[in-house]
Amino acid sequence: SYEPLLAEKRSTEVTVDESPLPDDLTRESVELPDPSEPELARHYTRLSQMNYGVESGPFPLGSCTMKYNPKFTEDVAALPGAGTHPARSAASTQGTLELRHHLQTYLARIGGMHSVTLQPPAGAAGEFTGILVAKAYHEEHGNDRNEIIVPESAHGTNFASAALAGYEVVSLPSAEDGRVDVDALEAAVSDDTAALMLTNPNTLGLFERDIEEIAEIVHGAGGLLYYDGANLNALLGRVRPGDMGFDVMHYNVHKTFATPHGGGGPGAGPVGVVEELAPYLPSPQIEERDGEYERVEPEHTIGKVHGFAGNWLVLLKTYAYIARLGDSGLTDTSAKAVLNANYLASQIEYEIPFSPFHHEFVASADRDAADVAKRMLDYGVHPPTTKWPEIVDEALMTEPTEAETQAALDQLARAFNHAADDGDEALETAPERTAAGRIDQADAARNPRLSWQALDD
Amino acid sequence: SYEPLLAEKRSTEVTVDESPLPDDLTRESVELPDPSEPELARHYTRLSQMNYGVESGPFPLGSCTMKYNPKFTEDVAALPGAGTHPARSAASTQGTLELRHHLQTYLARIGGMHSVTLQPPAGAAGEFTGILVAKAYHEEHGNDRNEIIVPESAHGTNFASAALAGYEVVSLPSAEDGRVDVDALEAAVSDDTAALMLTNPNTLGLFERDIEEIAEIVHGAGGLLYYDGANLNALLGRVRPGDMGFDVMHYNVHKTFATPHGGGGPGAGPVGVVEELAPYLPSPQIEERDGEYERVEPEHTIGKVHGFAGNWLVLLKTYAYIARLGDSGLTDTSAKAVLNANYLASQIEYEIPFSPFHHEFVASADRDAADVAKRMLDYGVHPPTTKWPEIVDEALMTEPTEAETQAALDQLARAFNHAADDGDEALETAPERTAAGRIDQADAARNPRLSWQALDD
Amino acid sequence: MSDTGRGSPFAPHTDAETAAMLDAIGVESQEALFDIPEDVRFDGEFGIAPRSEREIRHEIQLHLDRDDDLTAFLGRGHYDHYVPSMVDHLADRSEFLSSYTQYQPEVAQGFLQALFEYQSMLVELTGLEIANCSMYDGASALGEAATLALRARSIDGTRVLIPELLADGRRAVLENYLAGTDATIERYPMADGNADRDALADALDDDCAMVYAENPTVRGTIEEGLSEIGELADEHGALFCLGTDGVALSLLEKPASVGADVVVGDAALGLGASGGLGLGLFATHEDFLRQVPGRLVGVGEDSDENRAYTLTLQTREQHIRRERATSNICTNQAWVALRAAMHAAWLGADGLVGLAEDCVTNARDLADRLDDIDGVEAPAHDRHHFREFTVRTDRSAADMREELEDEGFAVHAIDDQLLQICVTETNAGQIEDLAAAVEVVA
Amino acid sequence: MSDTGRGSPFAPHTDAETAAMLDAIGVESQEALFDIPEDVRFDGEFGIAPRSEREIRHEIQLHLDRDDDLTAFLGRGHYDHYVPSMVDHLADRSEFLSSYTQYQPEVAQGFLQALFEYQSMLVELTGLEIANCSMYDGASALGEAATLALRARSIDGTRVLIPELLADGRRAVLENYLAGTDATIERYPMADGNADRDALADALDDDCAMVYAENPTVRGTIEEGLSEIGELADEHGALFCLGTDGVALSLLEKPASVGADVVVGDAALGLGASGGLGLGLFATHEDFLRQVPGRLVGVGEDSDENRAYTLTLQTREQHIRRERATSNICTNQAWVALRAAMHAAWLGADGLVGLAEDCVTNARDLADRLDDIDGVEAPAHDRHHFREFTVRTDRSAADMREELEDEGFAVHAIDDQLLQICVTETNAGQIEDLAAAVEVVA
Repeated sequence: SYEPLLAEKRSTEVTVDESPLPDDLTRESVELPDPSEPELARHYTRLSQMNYGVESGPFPLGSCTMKYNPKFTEDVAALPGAGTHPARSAASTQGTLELRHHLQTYLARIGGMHSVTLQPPAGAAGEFTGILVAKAYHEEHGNDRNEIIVPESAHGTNFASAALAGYEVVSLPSAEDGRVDVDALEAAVSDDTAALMLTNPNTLGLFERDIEEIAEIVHGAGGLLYYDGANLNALLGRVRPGDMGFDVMHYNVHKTFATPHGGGGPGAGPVGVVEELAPYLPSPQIEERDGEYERVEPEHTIGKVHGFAGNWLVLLKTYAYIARLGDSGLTDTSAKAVLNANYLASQIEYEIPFSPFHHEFVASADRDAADVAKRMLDYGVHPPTTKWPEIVDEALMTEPTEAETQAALDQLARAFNHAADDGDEALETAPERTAAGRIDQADAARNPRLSWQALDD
Repeated sequence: SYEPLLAEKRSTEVTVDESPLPDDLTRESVELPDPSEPELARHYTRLSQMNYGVESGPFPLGSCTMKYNPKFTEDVAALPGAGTHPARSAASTQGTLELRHHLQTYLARIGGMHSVTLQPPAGAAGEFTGILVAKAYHEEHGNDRNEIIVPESAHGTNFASAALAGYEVVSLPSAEDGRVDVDALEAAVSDDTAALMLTNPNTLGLFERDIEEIAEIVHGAGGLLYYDGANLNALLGRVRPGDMGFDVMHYNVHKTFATPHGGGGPGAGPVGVVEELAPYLPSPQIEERDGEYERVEPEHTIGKVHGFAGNWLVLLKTYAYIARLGDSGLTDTSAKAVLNANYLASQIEYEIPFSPFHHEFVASADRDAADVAKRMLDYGVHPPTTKWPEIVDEALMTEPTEAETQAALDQLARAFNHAADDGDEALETAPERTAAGRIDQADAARNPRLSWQALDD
Repeated sequence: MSDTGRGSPFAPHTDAETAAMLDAIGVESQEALFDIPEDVRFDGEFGIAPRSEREIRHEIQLHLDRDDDLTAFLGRGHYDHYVPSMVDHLADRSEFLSSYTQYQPEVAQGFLQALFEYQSMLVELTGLEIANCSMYDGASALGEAATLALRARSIDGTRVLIPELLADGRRAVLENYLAGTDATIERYPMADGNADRDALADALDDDCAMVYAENPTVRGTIEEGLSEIGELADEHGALFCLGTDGVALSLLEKPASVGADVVVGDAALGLGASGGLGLGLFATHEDFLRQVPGRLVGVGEDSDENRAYTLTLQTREQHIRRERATSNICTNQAWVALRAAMHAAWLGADGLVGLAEDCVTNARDLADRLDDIDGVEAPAHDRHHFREFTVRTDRSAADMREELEDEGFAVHAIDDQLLQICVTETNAGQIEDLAAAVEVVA
Repeated sequence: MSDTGRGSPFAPHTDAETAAMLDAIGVESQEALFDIPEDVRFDGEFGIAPRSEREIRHEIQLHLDRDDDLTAFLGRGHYDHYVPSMVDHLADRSEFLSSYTQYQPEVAQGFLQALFEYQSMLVELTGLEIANCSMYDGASALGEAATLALRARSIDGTRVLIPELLADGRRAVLENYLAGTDATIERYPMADGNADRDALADALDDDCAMVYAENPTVRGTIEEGLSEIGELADEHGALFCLGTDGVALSLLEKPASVGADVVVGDAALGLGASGGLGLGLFATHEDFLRQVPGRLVGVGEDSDENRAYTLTLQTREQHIRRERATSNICTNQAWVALRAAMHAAWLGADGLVGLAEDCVTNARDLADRLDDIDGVEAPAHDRHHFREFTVRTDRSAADMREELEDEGFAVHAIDDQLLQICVTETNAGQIEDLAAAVEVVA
């Protein structure tokens, strides 16, 4: 399957000459593809056929939580009036503000937090926001702290977000059991510690059982505890970050609350904080007074992390999803996510060095994990995340999510097991049943061609 | 590619025992598939992947007019309030009635007719309606006529609709040039002739150049002239059925006005009539009086041909399409439909016995046309209509429509020509690149299994 | 793309391409391709201005805004059940929506399987062995049932008996379907909303081709003597045609178990209030296999001996059999059938039965509530009801209907002193509001 | 499917399946799989009642209905251009919408190609060699441009110069992006809506890392001395970052031709008014290739030597380079970029330029119309305008804004006696209505 580039179909160059502006304020010409609507429809239909989504089959990408995106949330976000201009006055958008306020409240309850901002437009933006809030808190309290501690198995964004906020990143090695090494943490904390960033269950799917002790250590040193919400979907209704001692957290709405990943966004990364940190949240917060909703600037706000009001339509889908599930559905979501991960693990012939895991597990491929992944494509499923976290040799980080049936998990297990049994050649030449064969990414990076203008073949 | 039946995935039998009704009024149990929404989404996504639509590629089915269905018409039909209950009062649905009235007017102008009913839910229902109108007209005028004349190359529905209305069908053979044999027509008409049904251009794409003489003959015998609108898309803006002498006609909105075929409906088959026939139209008609729209019962109405108000949402798409194109777009549509058919014909290595054709042509395969069609599937396009009309040996009835680009026509031509050049074995075993191999339809008919309950394999 | 007025926005040709193509054909101009005598040529204008997509959406919205914003408690054959979002999203995939009738099954397996599943669900719901892929609506399905009865070898007679109380649309369409035959239509009496079985027994004789009954009836009453009607029809060699709908089927007596030979009706699934657009159900016994109107999907094998789906028994159809076809139907409501199957599968047996049970309890609750209001009596018939019921009024029903419309509610006025009211899950939340309005106008 | 309250409707497990799976795992219960110490366990409730899909749609509609139905003439970085239906239908295909970042390119060729096409269109529009797959919005793109300037080896200095007149959101986000650096942000003066180039020349020195200017400016004026700004920045070794948008790019001076090193902004394509959700543009020179934040799609070959697309240069990214990454961005706005590319392709060069020209003439027409009204002067700046312009008012602008809201129109009040008004094709039809309302309140 091959689909020409739009520019290879039909392209028109338009000369800008009779514009309503003086010539010196305008460009000379623009060239863009100019297909008819029927051609465009076929173009994008064909491209979609060369793309794998959650509705194409199992998609057990560890730490990404590729679950079904309920269709009705799309319709809700497309309701007339769902997306107004963000500069509309509060008085004229009471309904929208009420929805935002409800969502703040829902998220606060789910996370055990006091206040929630909806502004960060993605999980990493949420991390950055949370760290800025922590920083502002420390500065307001005269604390001069320049380090953030991050377990080495943490998501790369943790490191990058802390660095972006101007912190030194202290990487914390794991203990033998795959969890935080409490002694190492004890050694790492100091007067310089602004915060520890932690996800729980961690990226091995293990619950940090020492979380109370960890919190005590960090808090004892005057640091704050940051919760990376990437794995919150494992714990819904069973334990809340706030109850574990976390001071600030972000929610990944496309992971926990099933908004679509969209091939890489838009997402949303609301941030929840305990009461002490609420005055530092971005501006504005939505508050209710006597049934009226207002945009309020928190006393010590860090300012803004998005030019407008965040990715509102994504947040609206989040609201709809939470409302659909309610307490019982949210609680069941985690139960079934954990059940599915454990069932799938029981059906595959791979070593899984660390357990008991929850919603995801990391198997060891015992050969090149990337090859295993490519071969799994040939068996009609999407492979797990590969080669990460590095604590497991040739890692296959696997998260089936609650949305899979037993039959789909069995299908996945067969793909895992066939790939384990296949010979080296089959693996190295895989995939062979996909729209493209194995792509040489190193070569593409050596000779970057990033636009059709850069192609001369 | 294979997708299990829904019933093979998961099925639940529910016992009806604690219903709010006495047991003797209820059934005992119901068993239905019970997949989760994620499973259903994958099921229908996979089924869609095993189906070819207009956005999958060229679709030159002769006489079916598979052109691009503009997306915005779908959104128009999905507007809140677009589909109210058909029993709503006229007073409370002035906007909807106004739209219906506008559409009646548009269609009347396009067909050169006096009045139009929107009620028939499909083209064949339109034929039936038109013939009933003609019948009622004759009855009202004391004419006892029991024959309808239909050219042998006409669509099968013409025969069936006339028969359903209780008429004897007189089949009229074609002249050597593929058109109506005027002498034969002259011989066929009589005091028994209620009407002649004709499509123009006919199914060979030929314009019935003798149409004025034909009309004179039929009218001279006291019969009416019925226009089958299947090929109206060739003539938009160049000649109108009313101007050619037709008294009654139907419009195929999914052919001429690009509403989606939906795999076999819903369609709509509005019927237009000259002034003399207007009193016989189905009830109600929408009429405007002093800016108010009313449902009116025509004086000698034939009654109803649909339980409610026809396929309204399809008609609304029709309205949107006509409004988008306007005079210039409608006129261009026919120009490009005819251009495309003639261009494609110029690029293929097949004999085309009859010309000059318009929006479609009938090529002769010179071997089994069905085999040629199956082989064309392997070249990634949909084949033309095969083996009909029978006046051409091993007919390939081809209608590319105006929506195809020159490049797509060239692709089609290559598929035609490759299939012509391929050996017998390649043709007989085709298709080999489709979701299913060649299906033995005769065998399926010999042993009809029409439900999953009838499967025991 | 964005401009209007220069031609069809859905024809892709640039001027250069048009010129090149004309050149390849060997003609001078597009117009030279038209072989139309000068004297019939149209040189006028339609007077239709092209508008942009945005303008049309706006324009149509303005029209629709002219409709009053009423809460409709309307039924009588067209029902507004909530259709889950999933149905729109999946049925709108262009591979389904923009495909044709499945004449090339090798590239239409998806739609064929979906229709096969639709047929199968209807087989389960009716208990009959055969269901087709759809009729236009309940009315045309009834018409087709009657023509089937007239041509079935096993059936004599030309009288078609229909209930005295029947939706006008169904009756009128049936009359037209029988206009080309020598059949006569006769109405049999009803007693308190249901069939008067004694009167029906009197009316029935061996010259009857078909007896038609409905469950629920047009007034929403649940029929209580269906087996008896089935037996009566059987005794006289008449076909027993039962009218119902897709939701009622899941709860009420199974048609096969009361002797129904044909089941017709509107699906009431897959589309909500849609201005009349619906889906005609048609199921029957395998005895009538070769008499069935419309499309049938069957199972066969492909060249690799894999299960494959195909349209089958097409020799019944108009495109092959022409004037001797079982029906003139060609385009049917396939896409709506796809939607109805999606809807039913989404509900599952549990959800569908639950929906049907709500149709009983919501109607009962609303009738009880209205019955407390002075000046109205509900339900007017002492029967069990499904979705809808009639209300006897002291005042003129037509006046009350109009006044209720002013209060924001649409109901039927079906007689001088009878209203009819239909409740589904989509308006059940406004039962109290309706009752309050009835109190105002009663 | 239809009921609520028994668990997740999106988890497919029947009780029997759950039991069988637990059995296969070898545990007694679902809860036994949770390895959570008792004392942190949550035994409360969220207090969130599950609702049906239908109920939620209704509930959210009721909320939205509480918003006043105003015609918005609002802009300042968020613009409501009409998005053709086609974009929704195709972008909503689940293969796009429910896919992940393209880490397995062999099954993501479609999205990768679409993003590659998006990058290419941005390359054409900016004249720069590299565009990434998206930033969150114009504000974050500006922030990322500043951090790029600070880490680019070719650039010294830490001062970042921004226009005195700038959307609050952009300035505030920029401040946060620079909070972790030693950079300082300084504003340079503006003259009659455009950059005061003399003042800017005075402010610029070799300790500047970046000069930021906008075209059009936040007040809608078209900048007249961009080349001069570009030269000034170049002279002092500072990066010249130009803020603009996807529509303006098609008509106004090409950024590369005025010496821009980075182009940022909101796309203004692919989404209309969306409560703030947008798409951040980011394009730059190939010199900065290894400093670019965000995702890049490149062309390579697959094992059959066919052209294939893949994410490339990922060693810049956080998931590989962690704290040394060029940015922390991971999830971006890929699906909006897909939509923007669809929208631009649908318009074509002709349509896009036409749309941009309408942005000039509509603003001019509306300003002329308003200027005739006593008590207001429009435009307040003697400049050419794009989409929006400011209006000097005799009365309090805040009061007038509020009164216009009562008349059904939303405009900006940006100063004691300045309104700002933005017009696109979606509200151009109401220019006269707005003018009439301004007459009432002026």
